[in-house]
Amino acid sequence: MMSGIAVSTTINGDEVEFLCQAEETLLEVLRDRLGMTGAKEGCGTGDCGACSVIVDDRLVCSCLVLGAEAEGRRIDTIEGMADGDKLHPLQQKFIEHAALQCGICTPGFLMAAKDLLAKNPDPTEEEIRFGLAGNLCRCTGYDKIVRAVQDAASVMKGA
Amino acid sequence: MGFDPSFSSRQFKSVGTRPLRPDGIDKVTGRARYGADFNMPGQLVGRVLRSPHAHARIKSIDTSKAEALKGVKAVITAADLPDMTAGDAALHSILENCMARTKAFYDGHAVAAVAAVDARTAREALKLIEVDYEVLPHVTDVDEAMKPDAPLLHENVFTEGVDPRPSKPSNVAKRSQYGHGDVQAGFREADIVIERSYKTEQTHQGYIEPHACVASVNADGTGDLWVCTQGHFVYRDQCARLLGMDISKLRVTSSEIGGGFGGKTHVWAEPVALALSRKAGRPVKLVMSREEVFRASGPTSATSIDVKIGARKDGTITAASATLRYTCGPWYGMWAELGAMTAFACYGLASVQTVGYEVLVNRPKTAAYRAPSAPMAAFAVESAVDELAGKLGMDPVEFRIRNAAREGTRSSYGPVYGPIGIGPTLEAVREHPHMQVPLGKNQGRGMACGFWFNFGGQTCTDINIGVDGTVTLAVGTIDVGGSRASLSLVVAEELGIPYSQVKAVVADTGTLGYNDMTDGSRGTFSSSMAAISAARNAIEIMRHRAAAMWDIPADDVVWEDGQARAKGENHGNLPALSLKEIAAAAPNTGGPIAGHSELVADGAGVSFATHICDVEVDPETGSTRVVRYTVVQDAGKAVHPTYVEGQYQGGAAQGIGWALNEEYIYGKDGRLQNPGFLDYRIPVCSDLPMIGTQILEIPNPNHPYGVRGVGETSIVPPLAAIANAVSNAAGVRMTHIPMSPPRILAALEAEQAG
Amino acid sequence: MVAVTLWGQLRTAAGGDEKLEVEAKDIRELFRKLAERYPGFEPFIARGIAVSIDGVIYRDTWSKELPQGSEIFLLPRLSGG
Amino acid sequence: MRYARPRSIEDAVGLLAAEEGRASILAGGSDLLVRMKGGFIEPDLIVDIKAIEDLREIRETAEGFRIGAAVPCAIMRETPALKKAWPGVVEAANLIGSKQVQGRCTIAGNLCNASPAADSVPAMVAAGARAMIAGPSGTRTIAVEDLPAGPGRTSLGKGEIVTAILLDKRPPRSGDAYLRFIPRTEMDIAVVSSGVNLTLDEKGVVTSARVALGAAAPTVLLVKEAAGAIVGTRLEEAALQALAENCSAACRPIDDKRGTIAFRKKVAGVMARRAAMIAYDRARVK
Repeated sequence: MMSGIAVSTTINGDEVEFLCQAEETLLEVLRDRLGMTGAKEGCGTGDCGACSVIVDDRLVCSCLVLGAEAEGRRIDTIEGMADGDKLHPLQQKFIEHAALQCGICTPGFLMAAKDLLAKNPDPTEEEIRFGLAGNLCRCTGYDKIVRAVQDAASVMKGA
Repeated sequence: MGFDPSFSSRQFKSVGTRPLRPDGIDKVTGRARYGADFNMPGQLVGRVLRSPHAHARIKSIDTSKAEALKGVKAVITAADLPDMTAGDAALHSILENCMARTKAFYDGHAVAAVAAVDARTAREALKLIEVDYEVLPHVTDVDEAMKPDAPLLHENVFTEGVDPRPSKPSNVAKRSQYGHGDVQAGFREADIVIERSYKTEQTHQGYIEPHACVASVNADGTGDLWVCTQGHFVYRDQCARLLGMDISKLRVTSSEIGGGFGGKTHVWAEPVALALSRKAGRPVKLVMSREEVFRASGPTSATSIDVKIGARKDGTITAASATLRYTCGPWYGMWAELGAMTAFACYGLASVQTVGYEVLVNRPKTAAYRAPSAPMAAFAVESAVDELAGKLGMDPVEFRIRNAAREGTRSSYGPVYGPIGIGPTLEAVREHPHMQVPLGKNQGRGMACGFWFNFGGQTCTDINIGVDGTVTLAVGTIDVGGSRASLSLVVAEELGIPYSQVKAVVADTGTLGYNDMTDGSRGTFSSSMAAISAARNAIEIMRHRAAAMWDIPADDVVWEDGQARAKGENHGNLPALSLKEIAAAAPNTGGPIAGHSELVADGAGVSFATHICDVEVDPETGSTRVVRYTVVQDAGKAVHPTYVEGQYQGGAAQGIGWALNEEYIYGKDGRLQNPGFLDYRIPVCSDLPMIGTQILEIPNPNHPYGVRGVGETSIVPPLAAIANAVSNAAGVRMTHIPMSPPRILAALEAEQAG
Repeated sequence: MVAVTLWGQLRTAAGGDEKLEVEAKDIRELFRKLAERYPGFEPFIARGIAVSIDGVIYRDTWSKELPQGSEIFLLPRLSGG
Repeated sequence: MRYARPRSIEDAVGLLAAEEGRASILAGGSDLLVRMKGGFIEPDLIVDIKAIEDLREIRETAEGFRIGAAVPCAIMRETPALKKAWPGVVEAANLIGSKQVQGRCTIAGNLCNASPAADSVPAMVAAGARAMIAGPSGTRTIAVEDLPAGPGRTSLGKGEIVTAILLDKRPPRSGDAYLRFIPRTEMDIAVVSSGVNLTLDEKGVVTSARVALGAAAPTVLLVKEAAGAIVGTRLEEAALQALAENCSAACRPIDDKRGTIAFRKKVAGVMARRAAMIAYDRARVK
């Protein structure tokens, strides 16, 4: 018997429908059913932030959300962060400041930084560091990530 | 054509600048594809069944129920991976680690694997595999494992490097020894002698990307493997040998890599995926969970180290000795030996002796972790050096400057040093503003030095010049921290064209010659040497093409600033030919223009660093916060300074995590208790301050631009720098890494009670 | 003629000798002459011997020349992380 | 496994009561999905309660605050009146997990997961919070400390759901605070923690107090002797010392991968002292 759950939702502004099992997470749906491999699985238990997406303006770990819960929600992923071919200021500053080395954590960090600046356009260094504490990075030591977010904040404030 | 790698100083136009990396946009838009982001039509999901026991004989494995489950397409055990290693012990240990053969040697050791139509079926199938284990006594502690009555992992291991050869098997696989002079006499000469024992717990590289691959083997013996790796050529050779395939028939494509730090330098589950694919006749995607990465990939050694150092009142060290015991997991590796070689490498010592013991334990197979074995040895030595300086009433930097190795010093691992950078890093630290910053309440400052060998190795690159004059550089070393940009800068410099006209790619094993593993900080060092050689070969061809275009002898053509120029009085009026013009005429002057290089990059030259660290210790809880951190390291020549800073900061951050919170915690049952990022605590963003960096540039005489490797050294000093800072902040000398709050609080209370 | 110093474990394979005089122009000839003089060297050469020439370590290039008067020191072949 | 998203409490209770297999309630999911991923539980039915409007609201009435069981902790921080009245409960709720978890996790879920180291529970116990429960045999209300029955076990009957957490209005010059010890600065489970809630008279003397400890016993401890040590005082050093000693004496911690018995005993007292001082300062301000 068909045990799949039919879900219709909005991802990066586009209407999307999919079928998923009850136990499938939103991360598994994005990556394995919808081919959106921007969100990464670093741990599967909400401890690393590499799978961060934004659901109804709330930053969440997509590995701790069931696919079925996406019904009727608005989901933003890294694939929708740029405006066509124009990078978001955070994306541009992450490249300029070498705020990434291997880059596996970068999609998650960009989602978290976008959410942070949306709620606090002029954060202190400490507010940035605590705001991004849910995203692990093993390559950079975080220094250049914080500087990139500071730079992007000033650009976005100015714009 | 002989390539001369020796250094010649020059004014750089591209090298030393900070352009944006070519892979940046894909990485910030989510388009970059890592190991788990690749799929093939008809692929199956692979899952591995792992031993729940630390040590057990495998009496039988019944896979019949699993094979009968609907949707299961293949189930394999060691029987599907016959031993083709032909006496190569290192490769046999890799094979046995991929799939247990007679015994399971650690909690998490692979014993069987399935390939099924989806994850749910694969999970069910694993539960249906019945393994008959005979549980054996286990040992996980490095010192316990060395005792004569300790549970024995192998019946056939007799300690190597001991004369006469022992008659009884033991868990000590090898003893190694280094040093010179007479340490006993040296200690008698000393006014003060420090003797201390130190322990460091096992840590993991902590790369955020779990191991992942897609394997596809066809009936005709050809195969494809898409995998995150630090060396796809080495993975190809290892997988082909383990599966009995022709090397040329297996093509391995390196995906973007989500961090490696030495942990992706040999195969873990890739041969299993290939074997599953061969048996099922369909591609298989095998992705490790985070728990599997901790339980069954390659953490570094847990260690137990004794250090003894003697010095005269005038601050001269008269003798130093160390005994270093490192866990290797179930199979021998050169881990304690590397510790024994690097322990005192920063110092010029009249008498020094280091002895290393490789100890087999029921823990996962030890793999390299960024300057493998050096951070633990440096923690012990630099802590003892700091304590000795204190007892002599000398400033720790001055004491180190007085005893530092310099050109002509006999190193503690044998050879006499050429020009080296330890002195300059120490002087730079002495002058550094960080040393003048006032300290607050409960705060302390510490510093420490670090040494690492750098390596070169077999390297191959191709330069192909497009008909529009833009250049493709194909390299075989993988790019984690921006080396594609650095290598493009080198090619732009040598060809004399703008960086924007060079695009670097990491080629797969089918399209480029063999390249060694990208380890030993060799990425930029080796591939830049090969890229320069390839560029010079391309220039040689373009000189001849220009000569053909002008119809003059090639000897009358020189290459300057990206152009061919005719020299000599009777060619004076010929206008220079740009690379673009030469490329456009290529179809008529002999076909595509390319420059190849196949070489062994050698003479990497050793690397030194000195770090400064300020910490604040909460005396009521033993919690330590890093307040300020500075890295001073010699890069020879920083090709792309921003990315060099990134290596310094990343290494320091891993060292800080190792020093304060990271450790493998085993229960009495020999099972790993914290296989996850919740309780294996790597530093988070709010734990760290900004990390200051100072790049010294003392040219490496054996590289055309003076480049040295920079990737590993930065992890060596932090353990000791933080231990010394904690000692100055809280007055307790910590000898057990990580210096977790419970350990510091216990030390503080013992101090007050004592 | 070059003076070659052996590291600990290699000394036992050379019957205790620590410093040797060898007539060799490059690393290939050095290894050949050593293997002839000490059969016990064979497994070490197979597993890999690195050659330090005036402090700089060469791990693979047999054609590397051994300049007269330079310090030659044999070491196990190392790898990094 | 099946997934259901009822629109009313009655439907939710009906689904849970009717399920023969194992049913789990999904609010934030940050505990449930981790236990499922780890293979510790495989529910046959998941009842997602986030579509029940009544459970998604924070209501302030004359009697105090009613926090719906599906209200994410992030919303608690964005509710000024709640933060002003109960800073301790809100800061405890906001320490659960990362910012990504905060957008979904709930204090009711934190309570029902029954972990001895749950961050919000010591603060709720100190605050004298109560849990509203709906079930097949109607609704009932119990003190939050009576809900956890041991690590991972609750006193809820089959088909019962926590629908809200109640925080009663309390006298002026009251203040509460929550502190926990973690080795890092974020993302860790509490090694040991303490919630303190107290009320002062106009001269700044403590008239009533509740002191709770987390990760110091199989369930959150309400340490009466510790509260007694500060009632009638202005938290002079002697009173704080007695508070700390009582806490250390009362706790029955274990050695585990996060901390030792000796460490938890000592630091329990330190956390309680520091939390009491913060609560006292907050009470004086009002």
